[in-house]
Amino acid sequence: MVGRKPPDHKDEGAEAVSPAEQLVLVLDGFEGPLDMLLALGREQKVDLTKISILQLADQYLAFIAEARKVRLELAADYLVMAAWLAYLKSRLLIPEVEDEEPSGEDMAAALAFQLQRLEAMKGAAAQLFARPQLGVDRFARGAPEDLDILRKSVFQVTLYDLLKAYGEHKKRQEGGVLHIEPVRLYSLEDAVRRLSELLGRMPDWATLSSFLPDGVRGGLLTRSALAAHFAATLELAKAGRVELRQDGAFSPIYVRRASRRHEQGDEE
Amino acid sequence: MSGPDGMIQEIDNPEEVEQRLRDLRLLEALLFASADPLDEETLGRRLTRGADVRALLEELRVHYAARGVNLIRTGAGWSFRTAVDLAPLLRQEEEVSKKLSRAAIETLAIIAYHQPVTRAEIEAIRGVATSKGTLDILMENGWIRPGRRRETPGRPLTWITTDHFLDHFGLETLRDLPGVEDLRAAGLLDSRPVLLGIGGAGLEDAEPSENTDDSDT
Amino acid sequence: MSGPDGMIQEIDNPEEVEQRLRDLRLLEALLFASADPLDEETLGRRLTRGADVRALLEELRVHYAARGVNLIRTGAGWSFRTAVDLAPLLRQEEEVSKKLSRAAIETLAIIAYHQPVTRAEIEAIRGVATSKGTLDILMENGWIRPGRRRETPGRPLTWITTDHFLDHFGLETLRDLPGVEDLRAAGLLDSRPVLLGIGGAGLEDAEPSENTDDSDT
Repeated sequence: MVGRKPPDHKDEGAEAVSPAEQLVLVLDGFEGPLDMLLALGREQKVDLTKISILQLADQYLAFIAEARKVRLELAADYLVMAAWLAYLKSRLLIPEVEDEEPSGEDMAAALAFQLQRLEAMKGAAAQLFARPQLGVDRFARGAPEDLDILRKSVFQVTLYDLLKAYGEHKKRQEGGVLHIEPVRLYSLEDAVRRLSELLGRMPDWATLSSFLPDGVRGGLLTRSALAAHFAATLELAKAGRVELRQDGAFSPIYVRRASRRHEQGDEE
Repeated sequence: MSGPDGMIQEIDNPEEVEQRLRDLRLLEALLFASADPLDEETLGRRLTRGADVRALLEELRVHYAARGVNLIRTGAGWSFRTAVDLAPLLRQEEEVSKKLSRAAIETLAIIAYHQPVTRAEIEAIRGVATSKGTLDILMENGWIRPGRRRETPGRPLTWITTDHFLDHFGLETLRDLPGVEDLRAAGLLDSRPVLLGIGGAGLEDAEPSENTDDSDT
Repeated sequence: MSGPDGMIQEIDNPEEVEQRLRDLRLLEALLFASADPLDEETLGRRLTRGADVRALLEELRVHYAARGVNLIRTGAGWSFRTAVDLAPLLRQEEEVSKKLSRAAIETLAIIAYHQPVTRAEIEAIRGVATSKGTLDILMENGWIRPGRRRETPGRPLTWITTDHFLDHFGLETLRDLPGVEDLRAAGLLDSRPVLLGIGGAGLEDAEPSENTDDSDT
């Protein structure tokens, strides 16, 4: 499942940025997969009630495939949606069998309904905010005279104040017992073990980054994985098990198995 | 004004006329003085005993209908507000209102149209988890508040809009929400989650909200 | 221009009449919405070019003279004020609304969430001593009342909230108070320690921020 690329690919993102960036830009505009589906659906330029779910699924899957090609980190729900759509597609394409599962058509109809409902709410939101708003288009008395008309109780405390106070109290309380979330980092030991395993299968120079575990791209975990693997190569080079090469500052680091093979490992 | 001018139909005796006039002026002053809407009960307590608050308010409303300041009704309360058609002339130059996020705007619309609605339902409709701070902002603006708990497993909290929401958007009642009847007729105000696989959190409708929340951190 | 209605004295042409009416309405709205008195120069800048501000203001003043709200001129400018003769009727109870202290709000919240709760327990929860006045204030306002005595040594008094508490905060039952997890979800209780720039595998920096929030596992 490692799926390493053949070595010597300039995959360190130097060139590949622009499509990735584009995709990031696109993704940035969406409030989740359903929102994105809706936007794709609108491109079909048909009434949402007549939308082709099959076509929509294809568009979405193509987008996801593209995103993965440029190694774009996708939030889990985008992938869940992709899996679901792929399943839906298969249900739509394969003749229906009698079982208790909802039919492909039912599922497609349900999705279409969800898109319509989301669209309706977006429309409603737009209409709502197009209304003249207090303090923007319509104004209340600018200099209210304090007449104590409303105050049955003298103190002005709203439910919000009350909840906020309790929230802050709880926060302080929890602050007393500091819960530190476990930090998920890639350990040096793991990296050494992993590299040792992989080295045997690596005939020639390969970039360090191609050794990184799949599926942890982006974020702290990746950075720690990179750091751990780098440290591991130093460790292994010291042990005489690998050779390292770097052509210039900041350029990719290459690794290969040491040519003189005295595999007596741990001398540390 | 007061006094027996001895003409035209006076069913009322002079004293009543005077009282009515005083009540009208008092209503005007009360409503004018307050920045927030006042309900009929509160107003009634300040008037002559037995005064027909509603009728007096109607009279004022008609009087002010054509003027630069109108008497309008939102939710349970009445308030003076500048006339809507003057908005372009009054609008402040600086965009005062801090920009609300798209998530917040959509969430507010969903709460307004689907209320009472649980967070899980909101998430099912939007297809994404509600980020922290979204409901917070809406509540801080005084537009939403917690409603009753839903009597389903987990007893999730529901959210509803406030009277201030109506006031802010100049709505008399929730029935005046733009397009609400059409949406209802089209069946689009059904807030149940429809599909598995969409809007992860939306599926946990039946579950105690604790679960979704905890995973948030 | 428009129709020759052929009656009554029209010195003004219809367009002028309309303009004048609009200026009057605009004046009304401006004066109503302004927090401070406005001077004629400021007002003039908002009206139709060449409008006679003084004359228009005079007209408004006369119109409002007999009403519950008067247009008055003070040193700095013009403003609407409630009619002086109504003052005694307007201020019935001369109570100034005060802000409730933070300690009091917090104590009230703790009683609401933990009731029935003894004073010692409140102090244990808050971690500070409760001043005598705090509970008094809450009780005077009718938000809390003594509940049953706890059947433990010393039989301490417990405190519970009242129906008026529910009323004041617009709650139907105590069960409608949002739970701690609801608060957390709404963003009112973001208890993540500050040092968490690290940690939580969900912090992908490549992600659009909106998404990370939403999808935060």
